[in-house]
Amino acid sequence: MSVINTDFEITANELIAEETYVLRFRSPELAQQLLPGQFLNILTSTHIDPLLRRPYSISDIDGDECEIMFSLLGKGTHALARKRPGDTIGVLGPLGNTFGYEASFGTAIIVAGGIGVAPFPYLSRVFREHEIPHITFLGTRSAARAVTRGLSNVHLATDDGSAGFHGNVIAALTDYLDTHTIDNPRIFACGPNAMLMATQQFAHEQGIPCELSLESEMACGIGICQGCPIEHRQRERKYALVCTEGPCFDSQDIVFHEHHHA
Amino acid sequence: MSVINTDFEITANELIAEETYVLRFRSPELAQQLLPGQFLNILTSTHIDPLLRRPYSISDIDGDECEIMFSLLGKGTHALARKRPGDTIGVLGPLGNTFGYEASFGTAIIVAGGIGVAPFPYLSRVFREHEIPHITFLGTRSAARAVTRGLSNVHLATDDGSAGFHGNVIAALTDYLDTHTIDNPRIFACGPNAMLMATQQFAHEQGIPCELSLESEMACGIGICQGCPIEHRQRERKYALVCTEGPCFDSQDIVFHEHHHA
Amino acid sequence: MNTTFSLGTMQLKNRVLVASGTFGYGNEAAPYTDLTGLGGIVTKSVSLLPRQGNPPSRIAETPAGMLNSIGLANVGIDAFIQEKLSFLREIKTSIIVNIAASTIEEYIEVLERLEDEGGIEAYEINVSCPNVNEGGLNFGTRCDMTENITRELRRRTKRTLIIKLTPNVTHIADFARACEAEGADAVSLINTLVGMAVNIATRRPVLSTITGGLSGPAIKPVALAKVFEVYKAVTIPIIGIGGITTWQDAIEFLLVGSSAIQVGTASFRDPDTGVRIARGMEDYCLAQGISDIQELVGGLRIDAGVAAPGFVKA
Amino acid sequence: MNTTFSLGTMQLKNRVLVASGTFGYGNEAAPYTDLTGLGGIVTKSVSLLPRQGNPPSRIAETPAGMLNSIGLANVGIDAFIQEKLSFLREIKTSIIVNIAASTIEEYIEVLERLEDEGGIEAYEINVSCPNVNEGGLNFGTRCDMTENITRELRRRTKRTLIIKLTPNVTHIADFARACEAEGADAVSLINTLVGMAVNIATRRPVLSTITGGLSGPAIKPVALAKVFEVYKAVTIPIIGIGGITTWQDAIEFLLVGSSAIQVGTASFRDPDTGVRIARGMEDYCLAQGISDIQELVGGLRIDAGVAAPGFVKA
Ligand SMILES: Cc1cc2nc3c(=O)[nH]c(=O)nc-3n(C[C@H](O)[C@H](O)[C@H](O)COP(=O)(O)OP(=O)(O)OC[C@H]3O[C@@H](n4cnc5c(N)ncnc54)[C@H](O)[C@@H]3O)c2cc1C
Ligand SMILES: Cc1cc2nc3c(=O)[nH]c(=O)nc-3n(C[C@H](O)[C@H](O)[C@H](O)COP(=O)(O)OP(=O)(O)OC[C@H]3O[C@@H](n4cnc5c(N)ncnc54)[C@H](O)[C@@H]3O)c2cc1C
Ligand SMILES: Cc1cc2nc3c(=O)[nH]c(=O)nc-3n(C[C@H](O)[C@H](O)[C@H](O)COP(=O)(O)O)c2cc1C
Ligand SMILES: Cc1cc2nc3c(=O)[nH]c(=O)nc-3n(C[C@H](O)[C@H](O)[C@H](O)COP(=O)(O)O)c2cc1C
Ligand code: FES
Ligand code: FES
Repeated sequence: MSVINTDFEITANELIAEETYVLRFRSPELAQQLLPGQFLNILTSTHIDPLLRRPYSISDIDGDECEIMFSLLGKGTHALARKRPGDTIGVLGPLGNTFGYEASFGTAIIVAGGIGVAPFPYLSRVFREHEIPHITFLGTRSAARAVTRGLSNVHLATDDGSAGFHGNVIAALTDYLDTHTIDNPRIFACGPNAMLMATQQFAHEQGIPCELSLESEMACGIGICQGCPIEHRQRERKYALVCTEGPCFDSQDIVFHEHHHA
Repeated sequence: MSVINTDFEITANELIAEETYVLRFRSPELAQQLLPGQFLNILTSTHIDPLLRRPYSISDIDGDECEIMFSLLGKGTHALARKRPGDTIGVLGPLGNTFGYEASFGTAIIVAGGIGVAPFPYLSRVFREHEIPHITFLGTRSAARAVTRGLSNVHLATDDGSAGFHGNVIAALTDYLDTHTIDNPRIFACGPNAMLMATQQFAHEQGIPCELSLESEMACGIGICQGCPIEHRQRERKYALVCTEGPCFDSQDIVFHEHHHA
Repeated sequence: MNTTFSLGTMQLKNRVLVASGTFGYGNEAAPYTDLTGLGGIVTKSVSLLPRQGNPPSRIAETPAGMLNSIGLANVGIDAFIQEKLSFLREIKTSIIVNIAASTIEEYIEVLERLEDEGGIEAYEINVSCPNVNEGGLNFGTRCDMTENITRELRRRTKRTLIIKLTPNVTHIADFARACEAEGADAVSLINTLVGMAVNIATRRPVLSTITGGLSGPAIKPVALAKVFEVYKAVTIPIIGIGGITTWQDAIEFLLVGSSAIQVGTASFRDPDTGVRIARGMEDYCLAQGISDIQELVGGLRIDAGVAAPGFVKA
Repeated sequence: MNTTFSLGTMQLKNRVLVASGTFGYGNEAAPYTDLTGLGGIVTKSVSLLPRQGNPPSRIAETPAGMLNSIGLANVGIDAFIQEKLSFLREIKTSIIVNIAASTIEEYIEVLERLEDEGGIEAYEINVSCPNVNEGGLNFGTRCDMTENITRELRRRTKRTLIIKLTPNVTHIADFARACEAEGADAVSLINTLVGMAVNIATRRPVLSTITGGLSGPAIKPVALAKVFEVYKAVTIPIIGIGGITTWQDAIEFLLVGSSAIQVGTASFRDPDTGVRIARGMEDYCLAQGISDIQELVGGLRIDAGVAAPGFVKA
């Protein structure tokens, strides 16, 4: 394995849903190494402001090309949205651990909220390739923001009821399980903290194994700043680092707090 | 007269000589008001770094379109060079005074050094329109950096001798005057401070009326920061402000100092 | 929605002022913004005698900030009264005259000259000037001197008296407490941080005075921390200053305890910034159903049990 | 071209170190850069007992800078010696262990434990920690405490002793003088500036500790001014820190009086920054015909008759 810290040429940057983009760049080395759940730390601009890189999940791999998916929020994503094919971005990676898709389970339940869908096209591809049964619950604010490409067996839930289930994604999942049985399930979740907390509680109550892909502020992405702690039940010094020990954690190990609602 | 502080759409941004660009935007209001010698204060980027606007001379007017010319130096010019047609720039102006082209004189001698050529296509156009005789001495590092478009009767001087006179622009002018007589001349000069100092001395020795278009660091361009002083012989409180009292000054009024060599 | 605010004897129409030295005497920026949209204008520092200011270079851009060493260039109190005040008086906004001096006597003299003039609602006292009597030592970095200036000036005016504090001290709260004790109506902070830049090609300082004052977005986190420190120490109103560029920045300053704010460096990037911020704050309050913006002042929510602020936990 | 530099008993191969808390214990960044290209590695602050650090959020981006409140999260001296030192020892570069503590006794104990270990060439003492005995007052903002720490540690080691100064004081030169008087081999500066940020949506401080430390390019002008102030006050070497991102920044720090520099926040943007800067400085010296980079140290050119620096001439 070799780590990469290089500028890559952008091959595509498309608006694929409301305020949501997929950006591709060519890097055979990264394409070969990256596994579902890992992330890249990306320099969104050569300007000194924004100063820090931004972490993005690897969203999919297509031959020699890597894809990330982002939705507009602040400085970094606005800078990314202005990029055009031929421009370059600085990429550092591969970073972080992977989803535990090699664990033994019957059916994968993917739970994605908003741009938390980003890592799942790649995970779904791996599931399809290994013929692992999986079902996807995707929650978004509205139909216009839903990104389903690369996913399989999608059940959409929208906050405004503009498509699919009217309500949040955990309500949709609960509703589904009322009428369907899933054999030996395992949950893979990524999304806003409020959703992850609900997912954690749901998985706990139902006794379903569950992993959460967490977000955190990150300055370095490689373990040198100690800026990305999450309270972890198995750690002697209370916290694990999301960047090097995560971003994927066993749901049972994670302790959320008040501020995670923010 | 009405002042403008607006974003305009860029209609062209072309490399016209080594590291030198001409950028155009459409603004009928500015095109109607701007006079030769005036400048615009330009927001080169929406990022907060670089923080301050950069002043650029109005280089030419073409119908409803305004042109500026810049050469790559630091953050601002690199940001400008990345702009493409359809992008916008923030423009504040018109600012500053004009060249004294309405003064009475026989022949105008334009002396330009490097990107100091920027204001002269417009001044030359006005001279041509009013049939005022003029001759242009342009000094650059090398032939590849010379921008002659929009100028008339150009005598090029290059530091490396790659074209025209081998040496600096004042040497070229001196050389020319050895063999030619100019009737009732008036010098209009713009360029690096070292060149302006030489021009000042030359004009003084030859007794030729001369105006200098000065550069200065500028934070505001409109007289509210007091950041752009130049020592001025006619001012009670020693300094004049380049942004509101200039940028064009009678050469006799200006006192240069050591630091201007920098 | 109530945006007004009383500060001493002054009534501000909104919470947004433009900072001293970054807006001239109002007339220069008039073509670029609607001055009546501002809560008030703080003038460039006025001194007893005219000052030519420092030689160039006086300014330098730095990452997300700038350095200045203008050297208090100003027309002096006589010319200020004769030439600048009439324009200022006509503007429908509050006028705060910022005073700079090198001795206490000079502060007093400038203030007394202004007391005879109408149209001035407040004084802001710039204590970040070298004190000639004390060998150039900054008034603003000595608590006793700040105290003396406040006492002497308070005695001589009923107009609103604001002391502008420098951030270049270990415990800014001590200075604010001294101002409060001596009867200041408010403190404003922060003035610029001492900084410098070097031109490596010439190996010379970029500024003619070697060091200068750092301002702009770069210093906003420092300014917020200083305002919060002062807010915990005094009950008089605080006017927050430092890197404010957007209405969101202004709301941050209100939450940590500022009753009003000043826009400085941002006016150089866009002279309309102050008015835009005032409008943005009003829209925000309307959208949030806030009936009096005063609700936001000091409204920072702090969870029980967090570490006492004030020291760096690096 | 000579890039080496002796500091006390330590011989640095070049002038570029990576700063404490911004490069872990070396191993984390090893895949991203050639550690042997660095003049030295300053470790994350080590304390007597392991520290879990502050709750999230610990960091926040600010304009051209960042805030942190890591809370000195570290493995503690035992685990440091057992788990981290062996990796560090193998790297062909100088190792400087940064020590943090809340009492003088604790500083002494950590230092004495390290004295028994090989492979350590210097100590850097982080005095910007709240002193538990003095009710949380920062050691680094009290000159007498800085003096005591230096004296007690100097007595106990022949290794190179560097005291790392905080910029959050009125007169940093006083602190540097105290360190020099008590036998420190060098001072390093600056540590972070106290700063804060507010999330206006939640109305809460962004950092769990309310305030934190500001670092990055935003603070470079402040750091340069502090180094220059100290350079005029002491003769021991100064290690300059604060916002250094490019080799040009490093040269600025040398010119104002730094004998060496540390790269902090910039390593987060690119872990290879330190090595790139070392290479850039070397290329610059070659291009300029500088045979010993020491020529640049304090090489700032100042014209006769400029105003005495140190006060803001705003
Ligand atoms: C491991 C990991 C993987 C990630 N993967 C992706 C991904 O695939 N796609 C993607 O779009 N993003 C992803 N993120 C988030 C991403 O790194 C950025 O935080 C996000 O794109 C916003 O960046 P910005 O510069 O636009 O906003 P900023 O300028 O950083 O912030 C703008 C505002 O939004 C707030 N904010 C910042 N981040 C968040 C957040 N996550 N939730 C709510 N408010 C926030 C800030 O406090 C600020 O007020 C990931 C984060 C982590 C840690
Ligand atoms: C009235 C006026 C009119 C101007 N007209 C033009 C114009 O038409 N075209 C044009 O290209 N420029 C013009 N300039 C200069 C312009 O405003 C910028 O200073 C220049 O483009 C560099 O900006 P930057 O952001 O790229 O460099 P910066 O990032 O500002 O600076 C990069 C480096 O170059 C140095 N530097 C900055 N400016 C200069 C300079 N002028 N000479 C030498 N070194 C410098 C800085 O100290 C720094 O080290 C004018 C200036 C004034 C005051
Ligand atoms: C160019 C310039 C000139 C200034 N002149 C003065 C002054 O005359 N008197 C004063 O009290 N403050 C002066 N200041 C300080 C500002 O009023 C303000 O306190 C400081 O710049 C911080 O705010 P900002 O970051 O919004 O600019 C000046 C600042 C700048 C940038
Ligand atoms: C995330 C982070 C953690 C830090 N931890 C420490 C520390 O443990 N000990 C210390 O002495 N300084 C610490 N510092 C301060 C840096 O070493 C340095 O002095 C400061 O960041 C200024 O340099 P910079 O602007 O290059 O980052 C830390 C800084 C940051 C940003
Ligand atoms: S982001 Fe720096 S340690 Fe995790
Ligand atoms: S640039 Fe601000 S006064 Fe001239």
